[in-house]
Amino acid sequence: ADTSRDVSVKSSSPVLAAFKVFQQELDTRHDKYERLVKLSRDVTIESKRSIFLLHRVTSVPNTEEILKEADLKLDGVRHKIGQIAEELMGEDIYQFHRAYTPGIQEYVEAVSFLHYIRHRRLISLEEINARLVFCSQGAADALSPGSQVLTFHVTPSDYLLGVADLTGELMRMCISSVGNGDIDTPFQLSQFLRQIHDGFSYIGNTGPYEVSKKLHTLRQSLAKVEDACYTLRVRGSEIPKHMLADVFSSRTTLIDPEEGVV
Amino acid sequence: ADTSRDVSVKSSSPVLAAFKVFQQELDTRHDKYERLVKLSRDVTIESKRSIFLLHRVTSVPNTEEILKEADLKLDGVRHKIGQIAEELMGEDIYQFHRAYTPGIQEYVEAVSFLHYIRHRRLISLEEINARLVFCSQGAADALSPGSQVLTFHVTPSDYLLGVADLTGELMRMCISSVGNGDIDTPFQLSQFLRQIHDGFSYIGNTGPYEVSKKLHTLRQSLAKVEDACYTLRVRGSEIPKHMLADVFSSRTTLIDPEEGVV
Amino acid sequence: MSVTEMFGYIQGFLDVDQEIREDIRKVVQTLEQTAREILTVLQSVHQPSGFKEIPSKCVRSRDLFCKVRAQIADLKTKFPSEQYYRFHEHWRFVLQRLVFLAAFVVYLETEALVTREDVAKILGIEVVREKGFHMDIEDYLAGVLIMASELSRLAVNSVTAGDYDRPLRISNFINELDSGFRLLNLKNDSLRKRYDGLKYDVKKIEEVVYDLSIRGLAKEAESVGSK
Amino acid sequence: MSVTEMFGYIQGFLDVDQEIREDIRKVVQTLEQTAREILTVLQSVHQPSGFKEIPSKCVRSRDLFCKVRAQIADLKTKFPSEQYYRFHEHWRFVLQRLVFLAAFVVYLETEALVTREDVAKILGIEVVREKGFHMDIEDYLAGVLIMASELSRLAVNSVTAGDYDRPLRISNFINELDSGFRLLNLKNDSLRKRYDGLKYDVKKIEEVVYDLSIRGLAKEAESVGSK
Amino acid sequence: MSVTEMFGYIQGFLDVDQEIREDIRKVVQTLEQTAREILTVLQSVHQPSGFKEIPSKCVRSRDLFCKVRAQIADLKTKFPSEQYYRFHEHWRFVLQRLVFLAAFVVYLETEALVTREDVAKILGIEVVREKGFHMDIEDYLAGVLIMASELSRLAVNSVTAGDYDRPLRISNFINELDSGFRLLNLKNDSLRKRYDGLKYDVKKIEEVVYDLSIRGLAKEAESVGSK
Amino acid sequence: MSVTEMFGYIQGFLDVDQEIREDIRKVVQTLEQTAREILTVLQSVHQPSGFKEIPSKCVRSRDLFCKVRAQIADLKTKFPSEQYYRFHEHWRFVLQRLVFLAAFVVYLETEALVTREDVAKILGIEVVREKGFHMDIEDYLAGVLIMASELSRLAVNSVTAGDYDRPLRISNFINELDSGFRLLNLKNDSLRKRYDGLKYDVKKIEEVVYDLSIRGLAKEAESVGSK
Amino acid sequence: MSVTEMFGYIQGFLDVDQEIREDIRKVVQTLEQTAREILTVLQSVHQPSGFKEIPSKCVRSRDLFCKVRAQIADLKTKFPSEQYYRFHEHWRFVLQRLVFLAAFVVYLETEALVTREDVAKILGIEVVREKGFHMDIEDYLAGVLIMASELSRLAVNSVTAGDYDRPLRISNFINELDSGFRLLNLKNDSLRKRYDGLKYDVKKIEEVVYDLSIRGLAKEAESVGSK
Amino acid sequence: MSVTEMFGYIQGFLDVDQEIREDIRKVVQTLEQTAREILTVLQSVHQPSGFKEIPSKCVRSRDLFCKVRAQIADLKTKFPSEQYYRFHEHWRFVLQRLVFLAAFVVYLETEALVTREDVAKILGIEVVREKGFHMDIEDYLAGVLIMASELSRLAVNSVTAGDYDRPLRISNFINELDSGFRLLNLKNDSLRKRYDGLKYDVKKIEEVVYDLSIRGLAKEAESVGSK
Ligand SMILES: [Mn+2]
Ligand SMILES: [Mn+2]
Repeated sequence: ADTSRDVSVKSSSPVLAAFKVFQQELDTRHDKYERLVKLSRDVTIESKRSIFLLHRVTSVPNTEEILKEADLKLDGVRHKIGQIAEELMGEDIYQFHRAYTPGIQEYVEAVSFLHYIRHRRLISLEEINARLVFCSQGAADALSPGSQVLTFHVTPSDYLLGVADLTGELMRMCISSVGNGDIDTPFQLSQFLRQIHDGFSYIGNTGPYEVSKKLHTLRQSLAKVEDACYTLRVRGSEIPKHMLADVFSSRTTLIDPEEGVV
Repeated sequence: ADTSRDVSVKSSSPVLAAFKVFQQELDTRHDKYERLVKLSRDVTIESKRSIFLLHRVTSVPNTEEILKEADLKLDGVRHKIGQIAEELMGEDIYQFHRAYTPGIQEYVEAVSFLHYIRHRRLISLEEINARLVFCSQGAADALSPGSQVLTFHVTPSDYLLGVADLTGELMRMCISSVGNGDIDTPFQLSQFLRQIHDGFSYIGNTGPYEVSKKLHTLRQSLAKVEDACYTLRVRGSEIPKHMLADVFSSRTTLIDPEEGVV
Repeated sequence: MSVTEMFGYIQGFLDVDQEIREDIRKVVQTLEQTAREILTVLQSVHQPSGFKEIPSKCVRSRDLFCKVRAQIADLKTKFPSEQYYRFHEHWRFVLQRLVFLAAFVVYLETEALVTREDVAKILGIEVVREKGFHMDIEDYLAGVLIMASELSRLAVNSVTAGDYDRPLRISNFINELDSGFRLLNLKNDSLRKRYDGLKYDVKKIEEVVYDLSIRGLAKEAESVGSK
Repeated sequence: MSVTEMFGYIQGFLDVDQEIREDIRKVVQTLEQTAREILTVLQSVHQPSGFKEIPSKCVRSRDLFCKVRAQIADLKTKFPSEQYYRFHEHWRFVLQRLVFLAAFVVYLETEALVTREDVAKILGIEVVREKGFHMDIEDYLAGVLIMASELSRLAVNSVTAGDYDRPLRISNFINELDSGFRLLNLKNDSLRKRYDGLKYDVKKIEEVVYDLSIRGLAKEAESVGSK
Repeated sequence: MSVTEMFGYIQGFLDVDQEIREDIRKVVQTLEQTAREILTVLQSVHQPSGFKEIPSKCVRSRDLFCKVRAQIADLKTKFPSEQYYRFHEHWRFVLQRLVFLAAFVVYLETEALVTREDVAKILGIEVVREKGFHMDIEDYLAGVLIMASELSRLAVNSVTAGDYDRPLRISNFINELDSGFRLLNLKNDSLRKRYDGLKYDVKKIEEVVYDLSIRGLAKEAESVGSK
Repeated sequence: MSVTEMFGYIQGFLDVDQEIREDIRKVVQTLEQTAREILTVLQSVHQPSGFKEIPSKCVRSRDLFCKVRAQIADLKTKFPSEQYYRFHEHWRFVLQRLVFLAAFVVYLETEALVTREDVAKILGIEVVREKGFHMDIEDYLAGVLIMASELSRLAVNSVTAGDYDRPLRISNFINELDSGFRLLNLKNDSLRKRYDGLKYDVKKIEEVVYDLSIRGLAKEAESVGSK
Repeated sequence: MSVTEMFGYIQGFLDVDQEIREDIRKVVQTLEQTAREILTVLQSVHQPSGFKEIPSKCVRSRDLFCKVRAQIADLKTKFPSEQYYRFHEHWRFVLQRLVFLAAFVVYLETEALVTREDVAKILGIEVVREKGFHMDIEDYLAGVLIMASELSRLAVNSVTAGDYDRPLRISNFINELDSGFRLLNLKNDSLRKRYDGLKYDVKKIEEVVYDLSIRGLAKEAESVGSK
Repeated sequence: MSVTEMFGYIQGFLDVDQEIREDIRKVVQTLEQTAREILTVLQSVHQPSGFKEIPSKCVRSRDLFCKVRAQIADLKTKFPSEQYYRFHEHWRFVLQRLVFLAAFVVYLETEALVTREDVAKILGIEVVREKGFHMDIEDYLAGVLIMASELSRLAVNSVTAGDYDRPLRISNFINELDSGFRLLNLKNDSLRKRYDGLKYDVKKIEEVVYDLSIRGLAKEAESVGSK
């Protein structure tokens, strides 16, 4: 008799039939979410490794080689993002956004770092998205010219959050540059970081909540970079004029404090 | 001249050679950690689904069918745990423990739930571990009789944490049982839960830290189950004697309050 | 594009986003107001005197759902339809309440579970995501669970009002619902928590049925219970 | 096995675990004491007068490392060797300090980076995990980074003591180390944080070298810097 | 004005503020003491023997409210009346308790909801903010909700004491209160949370009525409900 | 005295302090162990079968309290008695648990509230601070509140075990306790929080008494309550 | 008055309150926008090239403060002026930012501390509470402390820009400010915390002055300091 | 004794405790005021002009310490002397500040580390706990560490003021202090953390000495260091 009550629910019940559909729908949704989480973790790890690789540019003679290697690594990451795009095909991307946002933010950080090193300017959201266009895998098999094109759109929020993290890497690069006797880069970086800082100040609390949290770290990074430039300047003030030409010919920025920097 | 300083570090440097080895060692370690995290997530999800499946036993006539289905599902989970064991072969398992402990705890929860439903008692750590013996994949290919045997050991802590979560599922089962007119199960469950509760009280704060956190939830679950038994008892006290035989013949436990329950 | 331009460009996005959210919030407030009105109408069924008036209360509620449909129609105009989940949190709460109210009306009218399709029709929204503003499945389920809890209250108050048959019918209905939910694999989220509450509703109703049956107040109880 | 027996059984495990940890804690305390003694010996190299005594200080430290080896030998007896990572947290901190001290002594003696093998020998432990109590790679790296920071301090104090060559040699050494670390992919953990600190050490030393070179106090500086 | 003069001047302001707060705190402590005394008097209504003594307990409470009025009169002298909201947090908690106690006394006396005007009179304060120390509306509502929870307890204890009519009357009263609150569009967080608690009180009382009705102990239920 | 001498001297002081704390920790661990043993013995009273064995369980607990007294006697030797509050935090938690256990035993034996004097005797400590290791008043109150919560659980389980009288007696006892606490002007945060929990215990037990009374299982309720 | 009427009446009050808050929020948002604009203008003074443009930046900021005054004038119309502290939390944050910006502009113009009177004038508000929307003293102090931290950044960037005199003047100014704050007996937690930050600013600026002075770049330091 | 009597009795105890705490808080406030005054006097030594006035500033501080002694004498009367640790938290913070101030005065006068005995004398308290209100050893150490950080600031400002010898003497003093602390086996968390800060002070001062030495401004460095 224990289970007698329940037997009255016939298995032919329309309620049960409906819930069987729900079951499948929910499982499908959760499975997709889980696959996206895994893809996102992969994207995160490889992006981080690209960033480590890029930090080597301050210590090697051949910058271009490293940039190419990083680009190759990021090609792999883009391939993974292509898989994310595949999963999201026909979906409302915001439904699964939480699953893959950490990976995308890290990718933005990596790709904007590479872009800064190469071009000394901030990559735009469009430039990032322009490289996230893929051929749908199904269509790729057919090799048809009209094969389906998949595009992945980084959201402005993810872009902002990635750029906020970028500032930490730029600060590291600045300190390394000083350590390696490179004097132009710190001043360039302080200018650039200040622009980003002012940009974030301008956005203020109208942006996503996580930005406000990262703002404090951004300020600290900026302070470190400004301190580094300050140090370069005060120590540069002591350089005896006669030593300039022969000893540190490359350190032109320090020649004459009165001329101003940049 | 920017990068001149660094060029002095020759690529033949023994320091660089050593660090190249370190690089590989660290990457290998992190990659393994990451693979274990992913396996653990799979184990968690499938274990959770087994638990949902097992909750259906209170509402269907054929319990055994569900138990078999759950066992089959858990075979899949065990296969995944086999892959974890494979990854850990020859490693210090505690080095990667944090990567896979959530999955293992959830598996303990699922398998002990199944065990309780079937045998009405607590599965032991040995019984759990006894089913986590695998043939190493490499050896399985060779089909040699002396193929390498892999064993996975659930730690006492993971066992405890899994059992602590089990109590939540038992509470749910208890409430469902009352709702389905099953009166024996709640009293059985309250006895069993009380034993587990007393066991945890006995261990107290000598166990892992997470246990103390779960103790509060355990107490609440016990209170819910004790309340359910209390309600069964007080409402049972009203039953008119003449109705007993014909109406609720199966509800023997309620026949005579004076006879005591258990 | 300079850094300043870039941030200006992003600020543009953020401004639009803020405005959309502000607009949504306003419509959602009107929806909440209407939902409270429908609830007030339906609450009277718990009163001893309210049982006879159930049909008329349902009619009144149906009228108010016209207002809901108009408000949701307004809501739809506030954002691009394919970005439903971007703003989901804003209306999630009220939509679940509305599903509950719709399901409750339908139950009172027909003693059957409203289908997702019917709810969608009552609220004037789509069933399938691809077609536009739709009935998210988890919100539908959450609304149904709120109704289950209301029904356990109704079972109790039916007895007070002297209606001894209704609890048995509610019991069967809720049991069927419970069986349905058992088929689902839920995450550890708010829906799971609500579903745990369903067990208590089932238990409460079972207790009511038991109380009636031991007092011989419900002959059907026996037949239902023992078959 | 009854529930009570089961919990008794588990309690047994936990008790053993507690005892092991208690034992480990005690030995680790003695290790910390010895580490502080070695540090006191080595700190004197920062004094102007201390530079001449470096060799004798190194000898004294080497003596104290005998004590370390005995204490670690004792530590090894406290737990099953294949469970190194179970108790890792207990000695992690002191082991990193000891790596730093060993690396510092070796640097003062030879101006070279101590290898993982050498550190292991100095501490009386294994290099490879499989062989027993070993030198975890991240702890080795952490210890090396602590030393780097000590070397930047040494560079500063060398100048105060009138030794203008040492900073240049330290600079070359630290640069090599920095190149090594750039090869690694670190996680966002304490090692990463320490490595970030290395950048400041490199920067500080570069500043010292710069100060010397613009004053013509270090002719080698030029040759190193410009090649 | 020099910086020093300016800061000396500012310190004067800060001192005044500190003193005011200290003074308020002291009076609030005496108010809390009196509130506890009133509560002790009223708690006895939950005792089986206490039901007969309700009128006398109300009289005693009314006496103690004289003390409350004196203490609040004292409180008013401690700060400029237009700065009510500057120091609101200090007395907010105790004032809500006092509203609860006043509302409870009035309910016990008349079985009706105390109006904000009446509470203000009982506490010796104003209704309208412009006139001085007044009855903040959210504090009034919070106090009423505390009373609702006390009434659900009273319904339970009435049955224990053999009074089977009171729960029905409480049920009607609480239902009316619930309808009233449903009219409100609450934003305030803590008030909203308290209001959510009201649903449980409603349900609890309905279950008490159910228990009486199924046992035939509440024949009046229907007649009361339909009037 | 040189700096080195001075710090050597200070280290002596610190060592003594640390040794004392280490010693205290060890004794406290054994106390916790014994407390857990007593708890295990007493928890069996919640078993349906346990009710008959209450007297024997009390006897067993009393035996274990001998062990407690010996351990506390040991604890006292670990530090100068006038430094009680210096090390208070070390034993505070376990002492509150022991007060709870002692109060629970005394309640099970006599159904009365253990006095501070009696607790002191059971634990082998002083009542008055001046005389030595004593029963801190807040710890005593905290222990009593833990017991109140255990009693509400006991009331529930008594009914399950078929003992319908005990809840009524517990109800009266808890009400008395509640009145007592209402006399106190608690400032202490953690104690205040625990006291808030008492309200739930009171309510819970009242509901048990209600359930019994409505079913005519508690005819004595009124007579007990009105004496 | 029926309960329904009463609650309808109360809803009126609540609606007014919510509308006021909604209105305030909107104006505060525009204020925040303007504050961010002023900040963007003033932040350019940290650019090496920005130092020459300080006067023009101040002029631009002064222009924007017109907008601020208009917005605050608007804000004042949103609520009765004697209820300042009821809604204080809404504008507290932005007002502190505006004080900072005003203080910064005044410092850049005159190298003096803005008085509370001047801030009030710049923002178009009152000094004395009795006269209307006024400058709360703690908000004034908080804004001044934010400026102190900005000045330590300015000292650093002045050097980078080749201006070696400014840091000395900033140092004297900050020292005077620190003395001023030392006169205050701060209780307010958030203000106290901000004040602790001032110590770091003082130290940071002293180190800048040190760096200049040891390189002979700050010959004026002594003369300024000793006047 | 009835429960009511017992709780009334307990309330007595609680009242006494609260009064004591209130009294202590008041005296501690006056102590904080005096501590701030002494700090203001001593802060001027960081000014370029302040160096000549150090002796007179010390004299003024010594005068203010008379006031401190009177206030502490007052504090002692507020509670039984053997309950020092019961109320320790109340004065701990201010006492550490006073130790810092006393140690700073003594350093400025003699360039030596104040002993615990001397601090006790300056503050008018005991060294040994048994004799009454005494100088807790951890508070003494904390105060000394605050002074170390102040000295690193003084070293920087000495250079600005043109005093190039003082930094060298401070460097030697701080190194000695560091050695002293290295003898200690610190467990205490907050003290350990402060001690970690000492490393930064040591490093900072070494860098000041470096700056002097590389510019030939510190010829005495070596001779001082080698004595
Ligand atoms: Mn990063
Ligand atoms: Mn679970």
